[in-house]
Amino acid sequence: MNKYVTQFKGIGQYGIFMAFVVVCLLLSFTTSKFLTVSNWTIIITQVSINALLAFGVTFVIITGGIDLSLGSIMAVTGVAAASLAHPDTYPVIVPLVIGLLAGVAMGALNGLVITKSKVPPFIVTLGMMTIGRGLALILSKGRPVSNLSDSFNFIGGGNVAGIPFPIIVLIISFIVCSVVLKKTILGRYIYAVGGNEQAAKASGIRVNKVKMAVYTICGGLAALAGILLTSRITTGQPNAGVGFELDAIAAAIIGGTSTSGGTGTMTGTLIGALLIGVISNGLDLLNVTSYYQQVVMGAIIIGAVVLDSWNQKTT
Amino acid sequence: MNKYVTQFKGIGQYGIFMAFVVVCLLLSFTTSKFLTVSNWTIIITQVSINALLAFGVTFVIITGGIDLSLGSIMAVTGVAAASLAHPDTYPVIVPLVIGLLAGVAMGALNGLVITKSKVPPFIVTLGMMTIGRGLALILSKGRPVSNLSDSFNFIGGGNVAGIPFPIIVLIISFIVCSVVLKKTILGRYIYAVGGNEQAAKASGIRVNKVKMAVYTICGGLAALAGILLTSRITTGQPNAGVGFELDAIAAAIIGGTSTSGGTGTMTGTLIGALLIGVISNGLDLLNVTSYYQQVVMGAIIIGAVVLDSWNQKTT
Amino acid sequence: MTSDYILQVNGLTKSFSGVKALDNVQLNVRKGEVHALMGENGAGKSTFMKILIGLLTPDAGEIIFEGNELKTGDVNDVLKKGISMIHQEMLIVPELTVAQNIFLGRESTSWLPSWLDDRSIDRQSEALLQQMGVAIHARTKMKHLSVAEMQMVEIAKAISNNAKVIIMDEPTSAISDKEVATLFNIIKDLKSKGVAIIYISHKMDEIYQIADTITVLRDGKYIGTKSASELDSKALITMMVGREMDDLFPTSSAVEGEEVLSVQHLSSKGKFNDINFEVHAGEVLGIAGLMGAGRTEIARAIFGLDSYDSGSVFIKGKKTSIKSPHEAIAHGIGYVSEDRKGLGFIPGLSVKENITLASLPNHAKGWFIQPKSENTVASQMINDLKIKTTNAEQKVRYLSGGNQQKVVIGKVLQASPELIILDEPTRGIDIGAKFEIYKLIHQLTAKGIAVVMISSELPEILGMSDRILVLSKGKQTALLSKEEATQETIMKFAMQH
Amino acid sequence: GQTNEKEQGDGAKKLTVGVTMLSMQNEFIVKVSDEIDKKAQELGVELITVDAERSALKQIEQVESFIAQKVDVIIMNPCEVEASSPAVTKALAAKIPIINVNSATSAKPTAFVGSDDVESGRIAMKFIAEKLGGKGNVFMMHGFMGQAAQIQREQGAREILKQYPNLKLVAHQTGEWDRAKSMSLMENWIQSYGKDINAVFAQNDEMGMGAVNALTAAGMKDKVIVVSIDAIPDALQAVKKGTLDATVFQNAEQQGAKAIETAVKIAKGQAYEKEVLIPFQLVTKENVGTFMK
Ligand SMILES: Nc1ncnc2c1ncn2[C@@H]1O[C@H](COP(=O)(O)OP(=O)(O)OP(=O)(O)O)[C@@H](O)[C@H]1O
Ligand SMILES: Nc1ncnc2c1ncn2[C@@H]1O[C@H](COP(=O)(O)OP(=O)(O)OP(=O)(O)O)[C@@H](O)[C@H]1O
Ligand SMILES: [Mg+2]
Ligand SMILES: [Mg+2]
Repeated sequence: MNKYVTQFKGIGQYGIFMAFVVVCLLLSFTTSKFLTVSNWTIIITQVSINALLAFGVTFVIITGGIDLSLGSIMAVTGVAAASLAHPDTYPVIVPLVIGLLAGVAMGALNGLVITKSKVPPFIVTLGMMTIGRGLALILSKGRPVSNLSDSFNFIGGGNVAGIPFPIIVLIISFIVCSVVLKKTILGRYIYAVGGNEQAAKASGIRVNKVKMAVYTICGGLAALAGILLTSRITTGQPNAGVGFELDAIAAAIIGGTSTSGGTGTMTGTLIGALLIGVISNGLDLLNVTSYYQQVVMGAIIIGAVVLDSWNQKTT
Repeated sequence: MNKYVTQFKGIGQYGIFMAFVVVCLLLSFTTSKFLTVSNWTIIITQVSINALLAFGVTFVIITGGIDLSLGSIMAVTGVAAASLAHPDTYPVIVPLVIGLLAGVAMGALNGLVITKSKVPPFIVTLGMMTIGRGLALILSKGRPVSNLSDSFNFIGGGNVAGIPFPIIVLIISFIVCSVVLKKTILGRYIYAVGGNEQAAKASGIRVNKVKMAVYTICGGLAALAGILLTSRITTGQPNAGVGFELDAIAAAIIGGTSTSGGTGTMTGTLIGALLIGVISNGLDLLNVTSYYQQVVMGAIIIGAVVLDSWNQKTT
Repeated sequence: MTSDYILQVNGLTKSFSGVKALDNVQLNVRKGEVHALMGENGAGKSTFMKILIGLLTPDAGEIIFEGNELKTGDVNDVLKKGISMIHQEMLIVPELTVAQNIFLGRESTSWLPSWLDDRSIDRQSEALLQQMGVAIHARTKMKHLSVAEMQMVEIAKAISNNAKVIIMDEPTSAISDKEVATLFNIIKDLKSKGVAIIYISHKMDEIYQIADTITVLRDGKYIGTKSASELDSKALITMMVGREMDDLFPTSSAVEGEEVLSVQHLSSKGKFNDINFEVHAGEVLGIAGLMGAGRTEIARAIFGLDSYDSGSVFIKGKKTSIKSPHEAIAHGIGYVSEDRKGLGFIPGLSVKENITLASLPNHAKGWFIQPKSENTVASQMINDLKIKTTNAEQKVRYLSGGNQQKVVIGKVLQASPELIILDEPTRGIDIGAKFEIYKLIHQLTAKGIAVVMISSELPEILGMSDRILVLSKGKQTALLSKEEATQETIMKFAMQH
Repeated sequence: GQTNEKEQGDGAKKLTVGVTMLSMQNEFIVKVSDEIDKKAQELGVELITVDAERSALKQIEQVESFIAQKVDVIIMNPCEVEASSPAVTKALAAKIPIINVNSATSAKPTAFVGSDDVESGRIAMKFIAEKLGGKGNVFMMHGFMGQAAQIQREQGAREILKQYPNLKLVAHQTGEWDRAKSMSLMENWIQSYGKDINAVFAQNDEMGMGAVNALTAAGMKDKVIVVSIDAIPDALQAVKKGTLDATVFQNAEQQGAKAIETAVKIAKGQAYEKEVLIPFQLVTKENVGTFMK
C-alpha cells in the first residue's frame, strides 16, 4: 500500500507534462509549421537560456530561498566576458572563465549576505539585482560591447553535428543538475534544508554551507546563461536579461517546485521552461496580435498549471 | 520585567525605523536640501503610490501569498479610468468608480483562481500580470489616453490646505489598513492563515474567504494607486507600473513582513516604502551619476536591512 | 570517581530575552545508565537538552563529555562525538523518505565520495525497522506517516547513530503501549552495551520501569539527583512541583444526559469501517486502540477535516453533513488534535490571540475586536489551565511543549462546544497539569458537555472514561462499560482482528 | 528570386512579410507598425507582426522563426545596434532580404528606412543652445541606459554641448523613458537646483511631459525650457499650449510606408533604394499646426 502511494506520486509530479503535451497537440493541429524539426530546433535553442537560469533557481527555491539577481548577473557576466573576447586578444577560454567567475562571485556574495545577516533572500537578491545592473553599466560605460571573436560567437551561434551549441550546453547542464540534485549528498541536503531547516540542522547538516552552495551554483549557471546570451547576440549588453529572473522562477514553479521549499525536480523545471517557450513560439507562429498574445500567454500558463493541479488531485 | 520585554519587542519590530533614521541623518549632513518641508512634501507624494501598493501586498504576504500583478492592475485601472475622464463627458466619480471596480475585479479573480485551483499565487498573479498588461494595451490600443478633466487631474496633482492630495489618500489608507489588520476579525484571521493555514482551518476559519479578501483588497489598493498615478502624470499609460510590484513587495519585506507568512505590520511597510523613497530622493539630490546610483541604492537597502537584523538580534 | 561519568554538565545558564530558562543547572550521567530528567512543563528540560546537542548555545556553563570539554553550538561535532537525540517536537523532513530521514547527515556513499547510495540506506533502515518490530516501509515519504509512525522513525534515527549518549525528549508521547514496550527493550539492549540514556517523560510509570537515576529541574533550577530506587513517586512529585499532590484521577459528579453525538455505520475506505457509537451529555467516551487503529481518522471525519464514504453522523438526533471545521464548530463540536504543531496553534500569534481564535466573533462588535473581552477570557484561561507564560502577549512559539498543548485546549474550550473530541489531550503534559486537565474534563461533563477522549495511555482511558470504544485496524472490536474495562480486556480487543 | 510565387505569377500568391517591432508599448513604434499594416493591406501583402518587447534576444529568435517559416521579406525595427545584428546576418545567410526600419544595426541589411537618432539629439540640444543664447544650465533625462536610442540621442546632444562651452550640463539621470519616473526626477532636481535650472532635454516626449508636469506644479515652467523627441500627440498638444517648448518630429507614417514599399519592391525584384533617410523636423509653437491632424 505504501509502495503504491509512493509510485503514484512519482507520475503525479510530472503532471505538468500532460499539460505540456496538450498545449503541443493543440498547436500541432492549428499550425502546420509547429511540428517541424527546424521549428523545434529553434524552440529548444530559445529555451536554453531560460532553462539554465531556471535550473539554478530551482536549487535555490528548493532550499526555500529565491534569487532575483539572475538577470543582472547575466548582464555583468556578459559585459565582462565580451570586453575580453575581442578578436586577436585573449584565447576564448579567458572571457569564458572570467565571465563564469564573475557570476560565481556574485552568487557567492548573495549567499554570504543571506547566511551571515539573516536578511531575507528576496531583499538581498533584489539589492544585488540593482547593484549588478549598475555594475554592468559601469563596466561597459553604458555602451554595448561588440566586435567579438568568432570563437566566442560560436558558443551561442555555432553547431556541432547540426545541433546548435546552446542545445548541447542545455542537455549537459540538465544532466549535471539532475545528478547533483538526485544523486549527491549536496542534493539531499538541499531538499533537507528546504524541507525543514531545523531538522536539517539537528541532523548535523551545515545549513549555511548548503545555502552558500546553492546561491553560488545559481550564480554560476546565470553566468553560463549570460555567456550564451552574449555570444548569441554577439554583444555584451549592460541591459541584457532584464526580467529574465521572473521567467526562470515561473519555469521552476510551473514545473512543480514549491516556493515554500523542499520539493522540486530538474525534469519538472525543464518542462516548465519548454512550456513557456512553446507557448511563446506558437503564438508567434499563429500570428496572434501582440496585445492579445499577452492575454493568451498568461491565460494558458495559468490554465496549464490548473490542469496539472487537477491531475494531481485525482491521482 | 515582563512588560519591559514586550515593550522592547515592540520597538525591535520597527528596528528598520532605526535604519531609516540613520539614512535620513546621513542625508541631512550631506545635503542641506534634504531636510526641508518642500522636499519632504515631495518625498511623501512620490512614495504614496508605492506605499498604497505595498499596503495591499502586505495583506497578501501575511497570508503567505504574493501578488505580482499589481503593476498591471494599475495600468488597466489607469487606462480604464482615463478613457472615462475626458473633460465634459462623465462626472469625475464615474472614472473613479469604474477604475476601482476594474482593480477589485482583477484582484478578486486572482483570489478566485488561487483558492479554487490550488495553483501557487506566484504563477496565478504572474499570469495576471501578463494578462493585465495585454488588457491595458487592448483597451488603449497601445496609446496613452490623455486629455483628462481638471477634476480628475486634481486627485494626483491637487492640494487641500497646502497638502498634496496623494498624501491625504496615503494617510487615510494607512490608517484604514492598520485598523483592518490590527483591530478587526479579518486582520486576525489574516495573521492566522499565514501563520499556520491548517490550524486556522481547524479553528473554524474559512481560509478561502480570507484569501479572497486579501487579493481583492490588494487589487482595490492597486487600482487606487493606478488612479493616483494616472492623475499625477495626467495620462492613462498602458505601460504604466511595470516593475512596481517588486518595489512594493520590497517595501513590505524591508518593513518586516516575512514571505513565509504570519508576520508583518502596516507601520513597517510604510517605513519600508519611505526608506526606498528617501534613498532615491537623496541620490538625486546628491546628483550621484546614474550608473552608480543603482549600485548605491542596492547596497543601502541591503545595508539597512542588515542593520535592522543586527538590531533585532541584540534586543 | 569522575572517570565513571561519561557526561558532566556544570553551571549551565540560558536566558531568552531576559527570562532565565536555565539557571546554573548541573547533570552527571554514568555510562550504561538510564538517567531520567524530570520537571514540570516549562521547567527547562528541552532547552537543556538542545544545548547539549548543540542546537542552542548556553550563556554560561561547561559540558564535559568523556573527559573533554564539548564545543557548544555545533550539532555536527556533537553528533560525531557520539551524542544523539530524539526531539520533543518532531524534527523530520516531510518530503524525504523514511530511510533518507533516518540517515540524514550520515548518508551512505558509493564509488564517488559524494555519490549517494540510497539502496544501502534503504536496506539498513528496513532491517532496523524490522528489528524494532514496526511495519513502516523505508521508501515511504515521511509526510505520509502518522504522528506515531514518525516518532518511531525518530527513535530509529537516534539509535542508528551508534551514539554513546542518547537523549530521549518525550519519546513515547505519541505512541501506544505496544511501541513503548518495543522502545524499552531497545533501551535495555543499549544499556547492556554501555550506552547512557537521558530520558525525559511525564509518564511516571515509565520512569519507574526504566530509570536508574533521576534528576529534577524546577523553574530552570537544579533541584537534586537521586537514585530511582530511593525516590518514591510521591517524593518525586513533591520535588518537581514543590508541594504535595492529591490523587491523580479526580472523581466525577456528572450525570448522564441526552444523546449529543451519534455515529452510525461510518466508513472511510482504507481508514475505518462501520463505526457505531453515541455519546451523551455529561459522559466521557474513551477511544482506545493501537497506533494506526484509525482513531484520529474518525475524529477528523466527524470534525469535517476529512470526508467519509458512507454512514451518518447525528448531532442531538439531527442528521448532519459537516464538510468543514467551520460547520463543525457551528454545530457545537470542538476538536483538540493530536498534532498540535500542525493543527493546533498559530506559532506567531500570542497566547491570547490563539485562545480566542476559534471564538473571535464572541469577542467582537461587528468587525471590531473588543480587546477588553479578549483580555479577560485570556487571563482566565491562563489561570484556569495554569499556562506557564510570561504574559498573555507571549507568542505561543516560545512556550514549552506542554504549555502549547494547554493553549490549544483553551482555544477549543473558548468556542463553548457541546461536544469535545480530545485526541491525546495530555500528550506532553506534566503530572500536575494532567490533573488539572482531568479536573477540567469533569467540570465540562458536569456542565453537561459530552466528551470523546482518544488516548494511548490506558490508565488515563480507564481512569476517565464512562465507556470505552476499542478499535483495531479501523474496525470497532468492543464497546466496554467502565465496569468491564481492564487493561487486559482493552489490550485483547485492541489486538483482535 | 528563388521564392515560390514565381510560378504562380504576380498576385496569385500573396507575399508574406515578417515584421518584428522593438516594442508595441511605445506609441511611436505602434504608429510605425500601424502604417506598415495599412500600407500592406493596400498592397495586398500578408503580414506576420511580432513584438520583440525591447529584447534583442527575442528579436533574433523571431527572425529565426521567420526564416523557418520561409517568409519572403523581413522588416525589423531593431532593438539594439549590436545585439540585433545577428538577426540581419542570419536572414541574409538564409537568402531572405531584411529591411531595418527606424534604427540601424551594425550589420548591413538589404535596405534601411529611417532616421538617424544622433541627429534628433543634435536638433533638440541646438534649440536649447539657441534659446539660451549659448549660456546656461542644462539638465538631461536619459532613456533606459544602454539602449541604442538612449546612446545615440545622448551622443547628438553632447556634440552640440561641446560647441557651446558656456552651456553647462549640470546633471543627467535616467528617467527610463517613463513619465512618472521622470516627473519624480524633475521634482527632486527642483529641490536640489531650484532656480538654477534653465533647460531640460528629455530623450523622449514621455519624459518631457513628466518634466513639464513637475515644473508646472512648482510654478517654474515659464522659466525653464523643455525639449524632447518623438512628437507624440500629447507632446504636440503641449507645444501648442506652450508648456513644452519643442519636440522633434520623427515621421512614423513615412517610415512605415517606405519600409513596406521597399519590401515589396525587393520581393518583386524591382529597383529599390538601399537607404531611405527620412529627416527629423523640429516642432515649435510656430509650426506645430502642420504636424497636428
Ligand atoms: N526560543 C525561546 N524564546 C523564549 N522563551 C523560550 C524559548 N524556548 C523556550 N523558552 C522558555 O523556556 C522555558 C523552558 O522551556 P522548555 O521547552 O525547555 O521546557 P520543558 O521543560 O521542555 O517543558 P515541557 O515539559 O513542556 O516540554 C519555558 O518557559 C519556555 O517558555
Ligand atoms: N496522509 C496519509 N497518507 C497515507 N497514510 C496515512 C496518512 N495519514 C495516516 N495514514 C495511515 O492511516 C492509518 C491510521 O492513522 P491514524 O492517525 O488514524 O491512527 P490512530 O488510530 O489515530 O493512531 P495514532 O494516533 O496512535 O497514530 C495509519 O496506518 C497511517 O499510516
Ligand atoms: Mg520539553
Ligand atoms: Mg491518533
